[in-house]
Amino acid sequence: MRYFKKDIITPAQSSRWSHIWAGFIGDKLATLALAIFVFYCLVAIFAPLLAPYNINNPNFMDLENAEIAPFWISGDSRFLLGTDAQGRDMLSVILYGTRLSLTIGVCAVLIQTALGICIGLISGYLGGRTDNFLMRCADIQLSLSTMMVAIVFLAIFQAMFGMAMYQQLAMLMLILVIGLAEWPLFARTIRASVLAEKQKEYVDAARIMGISPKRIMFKHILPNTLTPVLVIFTVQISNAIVAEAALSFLGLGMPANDPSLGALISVGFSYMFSGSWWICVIPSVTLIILILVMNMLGDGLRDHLNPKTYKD
Amino acid sequence: MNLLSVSNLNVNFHLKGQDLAALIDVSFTLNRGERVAIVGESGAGKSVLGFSIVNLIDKPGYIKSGSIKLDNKEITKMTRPQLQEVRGKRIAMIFQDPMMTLNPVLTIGAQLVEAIRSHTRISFKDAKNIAIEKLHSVQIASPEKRFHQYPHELSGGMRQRVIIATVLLLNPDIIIADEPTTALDVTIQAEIIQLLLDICRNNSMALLLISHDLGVVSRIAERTIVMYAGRVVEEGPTLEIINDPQHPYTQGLLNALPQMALPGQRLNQIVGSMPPLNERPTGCAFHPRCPYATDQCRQQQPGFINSGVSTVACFMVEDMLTDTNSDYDEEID
Amino acid sequence: MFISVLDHLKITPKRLFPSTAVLFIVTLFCCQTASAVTLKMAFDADPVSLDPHEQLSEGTLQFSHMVFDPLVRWKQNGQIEPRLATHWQQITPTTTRFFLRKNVRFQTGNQFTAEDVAYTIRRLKRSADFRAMFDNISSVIVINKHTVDIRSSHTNPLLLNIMTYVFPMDKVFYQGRDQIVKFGNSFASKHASGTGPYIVKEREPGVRMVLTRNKDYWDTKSKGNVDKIILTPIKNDSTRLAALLSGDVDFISPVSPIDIERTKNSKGVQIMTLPTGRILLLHMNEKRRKEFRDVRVRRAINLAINQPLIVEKILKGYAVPAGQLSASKFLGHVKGLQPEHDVSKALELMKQAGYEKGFRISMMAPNNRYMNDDKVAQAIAAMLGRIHITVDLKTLPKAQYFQQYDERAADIMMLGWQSDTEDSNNLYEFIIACQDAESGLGAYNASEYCAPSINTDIKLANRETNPEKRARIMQRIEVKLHDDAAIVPLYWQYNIWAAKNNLHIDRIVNDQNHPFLGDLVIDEK
Amino acid sequence: MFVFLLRRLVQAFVVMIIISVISFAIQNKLGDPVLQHVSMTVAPAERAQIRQDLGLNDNLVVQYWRFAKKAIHGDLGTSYYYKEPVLDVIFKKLPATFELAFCAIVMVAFIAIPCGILAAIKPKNIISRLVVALSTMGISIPIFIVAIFLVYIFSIQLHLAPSFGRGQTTDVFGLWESGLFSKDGLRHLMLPSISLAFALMPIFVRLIRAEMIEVLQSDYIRFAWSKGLNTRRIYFIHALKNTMLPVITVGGIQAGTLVAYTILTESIFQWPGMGFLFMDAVSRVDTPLISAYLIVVGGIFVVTNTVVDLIYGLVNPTVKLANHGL
Repeated sequence: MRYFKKDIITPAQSSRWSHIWAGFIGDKLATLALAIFVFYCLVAIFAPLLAPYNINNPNFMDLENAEIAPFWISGDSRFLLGTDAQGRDMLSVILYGTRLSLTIGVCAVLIQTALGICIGLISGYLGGRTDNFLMRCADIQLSLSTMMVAIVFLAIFQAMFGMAMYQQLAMLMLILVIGLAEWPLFARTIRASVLAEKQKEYVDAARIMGISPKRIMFKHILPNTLTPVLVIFTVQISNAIVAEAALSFLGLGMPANDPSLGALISVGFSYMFSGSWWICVIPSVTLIILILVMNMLGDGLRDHLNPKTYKD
Repeated sequence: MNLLSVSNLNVNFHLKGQDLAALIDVSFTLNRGERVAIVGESGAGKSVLGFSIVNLIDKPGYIKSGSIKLDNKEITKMTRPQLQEVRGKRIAMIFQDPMMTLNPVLTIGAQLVEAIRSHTRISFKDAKNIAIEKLHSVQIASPEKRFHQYPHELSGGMRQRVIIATVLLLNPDIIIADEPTTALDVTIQAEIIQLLLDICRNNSMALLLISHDLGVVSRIAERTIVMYAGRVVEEGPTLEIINDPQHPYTQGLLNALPQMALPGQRLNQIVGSMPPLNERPTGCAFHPRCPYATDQCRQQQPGFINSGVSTVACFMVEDMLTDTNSDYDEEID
Repeated sequence: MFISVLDHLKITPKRLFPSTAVLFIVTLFCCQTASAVTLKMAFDADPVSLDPHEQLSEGTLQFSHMVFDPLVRWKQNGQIEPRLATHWQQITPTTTRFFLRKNVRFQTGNQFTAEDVAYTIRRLKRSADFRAMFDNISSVIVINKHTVDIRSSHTNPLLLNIMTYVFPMDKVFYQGRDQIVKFGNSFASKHASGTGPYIVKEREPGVRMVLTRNKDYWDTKSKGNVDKIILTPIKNDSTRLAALLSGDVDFISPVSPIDIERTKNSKGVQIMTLPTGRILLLHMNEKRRKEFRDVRVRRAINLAINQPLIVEKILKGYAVPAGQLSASKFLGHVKGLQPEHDVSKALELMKQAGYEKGFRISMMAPNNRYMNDDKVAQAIAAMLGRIHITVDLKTLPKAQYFQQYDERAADIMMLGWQSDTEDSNNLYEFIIACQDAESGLGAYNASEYCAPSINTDIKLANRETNPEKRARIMQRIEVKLHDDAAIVPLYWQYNIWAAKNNLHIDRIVNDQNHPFLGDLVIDEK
Repeated sequence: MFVFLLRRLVQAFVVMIIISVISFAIQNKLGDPVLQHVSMTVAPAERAQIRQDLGLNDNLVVQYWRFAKKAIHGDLGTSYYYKEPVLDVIFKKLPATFELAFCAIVMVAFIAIPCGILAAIKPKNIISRLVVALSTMGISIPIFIVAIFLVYIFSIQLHLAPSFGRGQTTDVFGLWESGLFSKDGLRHLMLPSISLAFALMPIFVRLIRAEMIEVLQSDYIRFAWSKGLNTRRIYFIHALKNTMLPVITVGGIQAGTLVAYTILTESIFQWPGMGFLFMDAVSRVDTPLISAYLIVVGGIFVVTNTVVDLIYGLVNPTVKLANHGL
């Protein structure tokens, strides 16, 4: 389509976003994904208000209520989605878990973005040896998978802060680890965009006018690279959430008394075939839908923004 | 009989729930050995027209109605194998950017030989000989060496020559050249144009040149078709059109050319830009940019009339012809 | 195998004759193996070495019972059963004479004699892991070929219990190359010669071990009919269970209590459970927290924790709620000490102690050492929340947990303990005795609770041979512990096995989890 | 070419040194190896002695120096549990992991490539819509859930495939324990390789589809059409080769993911390969083995990347290897 696109859609900047928006809304799947995502976000933000129980209340976890099936099976109206092995209300736990997972996902990706943008801009703009070195680092970082990096980082963090401290810092650690592990994707995309933008006249013009490189990068080049960043951002959030879930599954994630969705699945895993399937299945479904939605949203954005991203 | 005749061709794009017209009621003919140019700004639908002729429009574009006849055979109704026969063998295309037109991972030779062998049953060796001969004929030095090279090892001009050689392989009746020189250096442009011209003349091939460059057009084409916003607005012999453009848009295009401007006079760019597909105005699509626009232009689509110089779709010309005021004519000049 | 031979046939018809010969041999071989009874079992660990003295662990003991034979062994009912020792008698208060079975041969063919017993006990005294247990055995005297005297440095009420750990090794085979190497290879870690029912055929550490029946096994009365054992260690509970349910293995242990219901409902599979003496308890560190030095706080914690509920909900009833350390079959068990649960009383005690508003503590527990250990810990943390004690709980894999345990890294730590000697005193020595790095006393006393009277009683109980007097001493310790609320006993764990229905595992399992596989009978289908 | 390989060799060396330093730095945090190898009843004083004998009480720099001196001679230490040189242990497990990864990659190649192409050239087709939908769902479902469901359905319910282990292996030239040549071995390979493939498949299907769509819109494909080439030649010669370029690059990057996923898969299926070995070593605090595994995996990464670059160079005529890499 490349051949015609420029003929069909005006590059007029002002109306561009409204065009994209219109197109996006026209895409039913993407709209649905967006709606569900917004729903998730609202749930995450208002979890304390929505949750039927306060999870911080010492009475919240009552072993007496352990493993009650969801409302539609047990008929127990106190617990809409049933309770887990510790007697916690599944609905409340899942609401808070979603909040945690999303927070970790979004914050981690924010770190990735910040890091990726800085490195990508520097690398693309300065070029030469710096570029070569940074991209090689990115290669190495990419080839060691997130999981490996995370395991090593988490071990180091545990060493630095000690076990008890780690417990309280777990969320921060996870954000940092996942944030630090996946910057290369952003860096590469930004770099590619910068290289493309650098060719264009306005950058030369800006340089001739004596504007500092930093200003050129942030004021002039960066805004033009935002489209691919937005797409990766969406997809990366889902990746970050999955990474957190996998780390929790390996026992490196959130502690059991402050569970993210991944930790919930991990804890519930042994109940999968024990009859109390809801302990594992409900958080799994919640997680899978969230990730699916993020991916669909990413696909939608990709279709409608049509950026060149570094593929992964 | 016309070699190629396009009549009332409508091509639409199905975009985001809207059905947008990219070509509206386009008709023209091409005779054997004739060289015709299609000019217009980008977005006018020239390229769409070029691709429609060999039925190569990508989704979401499609031919809505109209006919394209090659030797009286309807191309729009052809099956895939029939189209494959037409493409390359009867109608060949040259693209705008030679850097992008050759497959980067295949050797020049492979890309040449496959073109021959997909149409004629001959051995690889014979095909190779033909290919080398053609490379030679487009003035490529040491064609045997080039044959085994990859596109990235060649310069832009060289690649365009290779493409022309590819096109020549099967001796087609029509060459559609879509802005064949736009992406090249000025010096090479001239060479390539000359090459195209020579080839068409020597082999009596018809050429459909798609270009926005009236300078190039004036050197090659015998006849010119001017397009704006998916419609043909003026058609006639190139020389006449250049000397006496009828449609305000054609005038605007010509005024924008440096060599057309009088010394000391500023270049006259047409104000504004081509509207995108989804914002096509009513009436004559050119009216928002036309200095002579009237209410009639805003509401109605003008029909074609023969101005004597060319066939043109403009109410102003129509009015003038009905007035038959020759003095007024001269004033405009 | 069969198929590959057939393929071979197809490809090279010219070599039909030799191929047929091969086929014939293979067929013979197949038929033979088909008639053999093979037991495929998956336990959570495999022996770290073929040397029975290298590590004192469940895996090693399971292995020892297959390849070696003990002098005596525990029966399911808690009685001692003669094996290589046919009978024994106490000659003096510190000397016991053991009469050994005759006509027993090692797997190498060497005759089993009293020399082997003496050699084995001497070697045990060199082993870092077993040394402590055999400390008070001062000498082993060979009386004749089949009689041996074992002398202790002082009276030893548990001599027979200890003798269950003596698996006579082939002196002729091992001598001269018998060093015990923990972190490296040795002759003994690669080669084994015992008198046991099975011979090691093949071993890939961590993956599988193959044993075949010892054709010359002395115990001809044993009904055991298993000819071949393939042991695969599978750490993950669900993978292990899946292996049984899918029919890939015949016999597994342990089974997570969560899965028991489902396993019971599966066709062709049986579950076998036995209560054990393994106690799970919590240590409240009095050195780290001044709050814990107040007996009222400790009692409040004891009252806040609802052991029966934990057992019911998390362990699905497959444990016995504990109000003391000694399980009922141990001498030290005091009948009346039951776990108490009374939150309002606990709150009252907290108030009295001046902690009405509660306090914040750290707690650690392993997450892969005991059955559902992390879930139990989490439930406990919630229960303590009720009396306003906020718990920062960290659960760790056992590899890291016990390192932390050694450092006493948290205010409350969880511990599980199985008495090696099947006797209460072993619990007291390790869990609540005052700490002494040299003797190893109180090595796991993470409460830092130290009552000199208990130490004295432990010493007394170690020498007292009169069972009644001994029981009284140990019960005294138990009552003192209860009065001081020094620790929080939780429950005694069950051992749980699952097997296909045609395995008669009920006769061979015991509460120490080393099934006597030599006696296993499998009904052939 | 030579320069390229030399550079890569240096790079591999540097990577391995860095990994060895890191693994040394963290090994104390994984637990106390002595505790794993003695009974709980062994007195603390005795344990301290064993620690001392093992040299674990020396400071890390001393320990690292001791390690480095041996490492130069190719000795990365002796596994505590296996009691053999760690490299021997790892290389003994290599075939299992390699065959698992190989089968998964083959599966991915034979399913992802056709599916991706189909989804790109026939976007309206029911099957390709299904492929797209499944691949989007596929990247959303964590591998451990997939694996456990596979076991539940195919092993427990249907008894079609064994749930764990590697089954019968045959000895190939005395070097390689292979499970590929016996029916039993292949049956055992089924579930683990499927779940491993499942983890990678959606990534590649999506990638191939996206790339193919992009390539199909390129000028050279239009030009190929305009030459009147037949459909097959355009899709499979012109488009596919270009599509494979980024796929190869990403494939190289995914090698890391593959290693991570082998750890997960092998743990779930008790597959006696390197990943399982690693998890086992971690739980046993077999520190020499952990370090060696990380170093070997680092080496494998560099080798894979080098191989990928070589393949890339072969497929893509515009790349000259000598200019590639640091």
